[in-house]
Amino acid sequence: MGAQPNTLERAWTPRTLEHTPSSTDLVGNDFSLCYQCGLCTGSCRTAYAMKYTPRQVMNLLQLGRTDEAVASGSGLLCTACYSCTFRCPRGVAVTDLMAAIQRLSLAQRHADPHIRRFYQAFMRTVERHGRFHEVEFLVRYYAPNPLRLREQVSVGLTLLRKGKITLKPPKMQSQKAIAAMFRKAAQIEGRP
Amino acid sequence: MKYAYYPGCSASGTSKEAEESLQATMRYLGVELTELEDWNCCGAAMATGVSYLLSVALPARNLALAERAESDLVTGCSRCYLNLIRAVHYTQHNASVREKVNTLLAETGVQYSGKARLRHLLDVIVNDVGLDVVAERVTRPLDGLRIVPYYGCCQGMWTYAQFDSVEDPHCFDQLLATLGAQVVDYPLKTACCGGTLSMSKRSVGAKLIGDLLAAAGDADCIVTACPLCMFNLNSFQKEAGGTRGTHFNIPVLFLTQIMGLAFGLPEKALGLQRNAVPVDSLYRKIAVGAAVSSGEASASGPR
Amino acid sequence: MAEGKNDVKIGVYVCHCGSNIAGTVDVEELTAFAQELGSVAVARNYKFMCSEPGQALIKQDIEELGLNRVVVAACSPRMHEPTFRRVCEQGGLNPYQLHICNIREQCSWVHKDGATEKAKALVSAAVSRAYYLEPLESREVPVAPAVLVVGGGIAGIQAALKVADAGRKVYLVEREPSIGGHMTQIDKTFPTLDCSACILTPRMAAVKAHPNIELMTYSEVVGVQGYVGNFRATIRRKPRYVDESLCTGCGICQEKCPWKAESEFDCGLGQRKAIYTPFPQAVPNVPVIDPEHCVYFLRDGKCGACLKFCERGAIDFNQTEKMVDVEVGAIIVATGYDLMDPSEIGRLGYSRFPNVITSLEFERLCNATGPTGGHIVVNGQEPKSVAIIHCVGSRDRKYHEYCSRVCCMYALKFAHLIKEKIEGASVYQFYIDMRCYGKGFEEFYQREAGEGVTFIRGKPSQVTDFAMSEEEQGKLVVVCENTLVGRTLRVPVDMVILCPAMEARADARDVARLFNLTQSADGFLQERHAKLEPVATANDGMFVVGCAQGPKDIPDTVAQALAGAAETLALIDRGSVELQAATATVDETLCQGCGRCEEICVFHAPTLSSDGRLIPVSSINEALCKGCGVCAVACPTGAISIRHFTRQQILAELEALSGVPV
Amino acid sequence: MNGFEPKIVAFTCNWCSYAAADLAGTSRIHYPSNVRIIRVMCSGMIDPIYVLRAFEAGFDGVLLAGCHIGDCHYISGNMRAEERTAKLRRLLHTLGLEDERLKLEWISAAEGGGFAETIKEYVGQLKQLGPSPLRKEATA
Repeated sequence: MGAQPNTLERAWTPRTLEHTPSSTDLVGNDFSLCYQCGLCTGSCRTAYAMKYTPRQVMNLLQLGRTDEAVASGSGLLCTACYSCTFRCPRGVAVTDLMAAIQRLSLAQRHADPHIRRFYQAFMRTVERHGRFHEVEFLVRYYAPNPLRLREQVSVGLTLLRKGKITLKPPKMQSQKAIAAMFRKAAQIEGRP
Repeated sequence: MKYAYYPGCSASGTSKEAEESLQATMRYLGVELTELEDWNCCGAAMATGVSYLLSVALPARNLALAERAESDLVTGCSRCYLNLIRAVHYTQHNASVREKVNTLLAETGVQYSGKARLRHLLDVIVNDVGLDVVAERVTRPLDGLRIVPYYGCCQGMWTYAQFDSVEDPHCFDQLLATLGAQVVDYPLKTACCGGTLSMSKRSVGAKLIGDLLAAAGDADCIVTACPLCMFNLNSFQKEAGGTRGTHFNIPVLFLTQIMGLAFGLPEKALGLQRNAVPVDSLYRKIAVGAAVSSGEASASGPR
Repeated sequence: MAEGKNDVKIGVYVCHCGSNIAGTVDVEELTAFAQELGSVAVARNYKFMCSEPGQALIKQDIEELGLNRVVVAACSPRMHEPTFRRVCEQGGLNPYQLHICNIREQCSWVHKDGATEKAKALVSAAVSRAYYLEPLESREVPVAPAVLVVGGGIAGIQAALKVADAGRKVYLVEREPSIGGHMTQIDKTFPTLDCSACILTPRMAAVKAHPNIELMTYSEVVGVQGYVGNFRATIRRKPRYVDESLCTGCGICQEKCPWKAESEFDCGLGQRKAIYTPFPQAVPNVPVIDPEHCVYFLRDGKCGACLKFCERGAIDFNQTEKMVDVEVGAIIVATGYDLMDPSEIGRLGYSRFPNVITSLEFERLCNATGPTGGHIVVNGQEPKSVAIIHCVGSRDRKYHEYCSRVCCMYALKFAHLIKEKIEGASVYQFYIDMRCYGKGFEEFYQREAGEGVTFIRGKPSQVTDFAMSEEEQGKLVVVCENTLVGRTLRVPVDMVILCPAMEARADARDVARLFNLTQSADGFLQERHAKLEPVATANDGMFVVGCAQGPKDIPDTVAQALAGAAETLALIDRGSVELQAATATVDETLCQGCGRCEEICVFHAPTLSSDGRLIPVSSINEALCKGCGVCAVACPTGAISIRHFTRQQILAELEALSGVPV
Repeated sequence: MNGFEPKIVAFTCNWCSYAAADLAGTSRIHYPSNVRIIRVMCSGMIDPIYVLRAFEAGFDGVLLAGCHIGDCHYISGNMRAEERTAKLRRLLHTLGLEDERLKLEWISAAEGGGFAETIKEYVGQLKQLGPSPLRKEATA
């Protein structure tokens, strides 16, 4: 019993998967149960664009080559639709594991800066207001190179014209508390 | 029927029309929704990318609020629903998660014990209100409208809600049929719309959306059970067309918008003027259809 | 106890077991310690107590020192209790006055420090328990020299024939109108490809012809009482509405019957009449009338074509169900399996697309006696490309965790049959792992690979008719990751064959309850020991064989069936069975006749009887009692106790244990 | 707790848990020697009296072990044991004994390691808990 650490324990060492749930935090089984049937990949709409398919990512985790999975950026393409997790014949929490990989990629410099900023901008906005605020989000998102804002112009304008987005941020009472929650989480998960 | 109601961010912003129509139709059906006081963002698909704990705690806080209000929580957004049901499930089945999440919630002065029951709007309409009642309230049957029911991928987690088959759901089809529409058998009914990839990774997001729109063929419109899907399918038809060298121009409505139409509610109340892709084409069709069928519609009415 | 305190003479024998015990436990110290314990006449230690000289030592002491209790401190009682009981008996001591003290498995092998101390505690506990041991007599009861076989599939048939050949009476009960089971529906059998019917039907005929076999088809066991060696089973014989003794099986009735229904035998792919035999070679070759579809029953008295045309006058619409009781010494349960309904897995489109079929349906399509006369056609045409999907509901936590063990092989067989029957057809095997473990299996696998079958390693996520390209138009598309390349494939085909899991019968729970058997987690009936008692069950005299016990192929099924036959023969040929001696007893002076014991005992051993008494008292049928002690604990007045596990004995052991410090 | 060694008695059913203990032995999986095993035919045979008397006699913990639900050699003896343990707990509670002091575990004949783990774990738990209040009386 538990003589030498299994691939799971090795893969979850702080160095390789920091800011991620420990295996016990996952609901569903860890990747060591994966038998590489590929049902996850077959069920995944974005797998075609991934360097490593979800199944291959599970395999890399099994081999303890987490860094490689992280570097591939495959996690960044997961839309968290949970089809893989729902269907997995071994009950592996594939989506949460992809999310873990995603977190690690985002925590690293070489992650696609575009996507990286997207996540951070979104969460920062929520941290500040407790709710999402389109305008502030877009500003944060495109701050570094406003020119790219062009991408969203057509959408943005429609939204404005149709009166769906407003300049004034949403109001809720517990904004401060939400921010505190964010700080606590960072503290527990040992994030900067 | 009384519920605590969780609008979610996209419903109160980018998909206002969903919210407006939802309020209007629910009022019309006698469903009492009290907006959850001081609700917060569920974290969408973003929270998991930054913090596992927040991805559970953010939705959990809303459940805790509902628990305090001692009522079931209803949401019309599948993405929010997914995050919420995920939080229910994870806190239920994992003590260590529950504990950590509650330490976070303590910061906001609430705790979640798993009492509050979570419901999806579709669930409420089909099972609490009941299709028979819906049928009774139809005044403008959608005869001749060929509609694509797009459930969206967030079905995936519905398995925990247990009110329809996850692999091959039907409640939405039944609902639309009840409204008199001709329901198109849609092969991608539970395929993911790509969520926020449409913004963060346009090349991929647009392709996913393109496939969905193409699969709708020559249907009159697509109806979604999720404001976020609705936003995607509506707002990126140009980009989506680009990925396959075509032009899309198909109206995409939220489920309560189409219901409202069948109930004969005023277009403004349903926020139809806000839809990115104009829906006028539908009015014409229904008007025609109604003229023809109104006679036997009332005759064959359940009452 | 008859004997007074000083009459108790206990001998304690400490075994070194080479160094297994002596290496960790100080046997000398232990022996000395034992010597000092009350009522201990002698304490010795020896290198190997189970050896001849070791045994002799004990015998000798019993004879010379007049020991009347023996405590052996050695290995687990599960190991050598029988050995030392024999020793006691040979020495002239009642075998039940022995107590084994486990100082190997549960002491010397699992502890370093404190082993000797623990050993002392265990020995002193053993001694104080031994003090209260009482002599027991194990009784013998005669065995009814007949066997009941439940289920007439290949397992039941083989078991019945073997027992009958040994000259014993067999009652073979089959639920369906004919024996034969699933095997009759199968076309060819892997890996030898010999025709299933060709090897099975002679056996079916043999069953019918055998003087020692009483065949009851269209019948079900509805009740079982009694115990090993003496079971009484009640069998419900459903009305056939055809007199078996008169019918010649000429078939005119089926010919003339104007009313049709879906054929169960052909998995609903074909039709049968309202009066029918499931298939031509049915045994018995006597039709049954299905009242669900027979117009004579539906519109009372109308039709009756069969009645008119039957020259023998065998048709009897007034038949009613009959109950038959049989006395048997042993029962073989061979109730088989169900095939999982793949429509549960919506994404594979089973009930949605007519050209998605199950393996069993394909067997019928392939079979010359099948609805298409053996031509593989779906939607009216021959498929030019076929996908075979493995592990549908098997090896999948959401359905069945286990492997169904036969699919890989019959999938290969299918590939062969398709290629044989359809010129230039392409066949795709969607597998996770190929499991070809049996004799000649791997060779068959190679052969199929050689025949140009395409193997795609991956579990398909979807079967859809949604075409995304020209070549996909009007086809079924199997979506799957080719895991060996790491890319998602879309494979257009004309037909999809699913290999659904073999699962426990829908009524397995009822069967388990009826025969008092246990089910394993997967729902199949459970054998007593996975390795050493593969067909025996927790219930003495009951045996489970074939797929009722778990998924298996024909060779394994037959092997089990014959094992079952051997077990039952070994049992009934002994002529008598020894009954468990450590049973419950009732102290009638304490019993208040509350009946709690009667309620709680699943073996129906206790019964309340008030012959002449004011209040009834419980009495135990020792033949039925398994000595589990559930009643003893339940008894509010403590009137019931379990021989060899009396409260006195266990409490004595407990007290002594607490005496020695940790 | 300064070197407190809890005294544990385990009632194990002959078919599963006792066999598991044997398996732990044959596979040489070591565990603390604090436990004393009493073999009964079935967990359904364990009389509440035994448990009460065990505490009276100064044991710090009592372990009842049987086959997993569904595997009982006597069909449902272990279910009876489960019911009784629940009742017994309430009683022990009124006697001022902590719930942990009475442990019910399903350990199959195949779970030698599981048996050892259970004991290790349990010894740890009881060390945390300290000596049984009744034991103090017993020794006092």
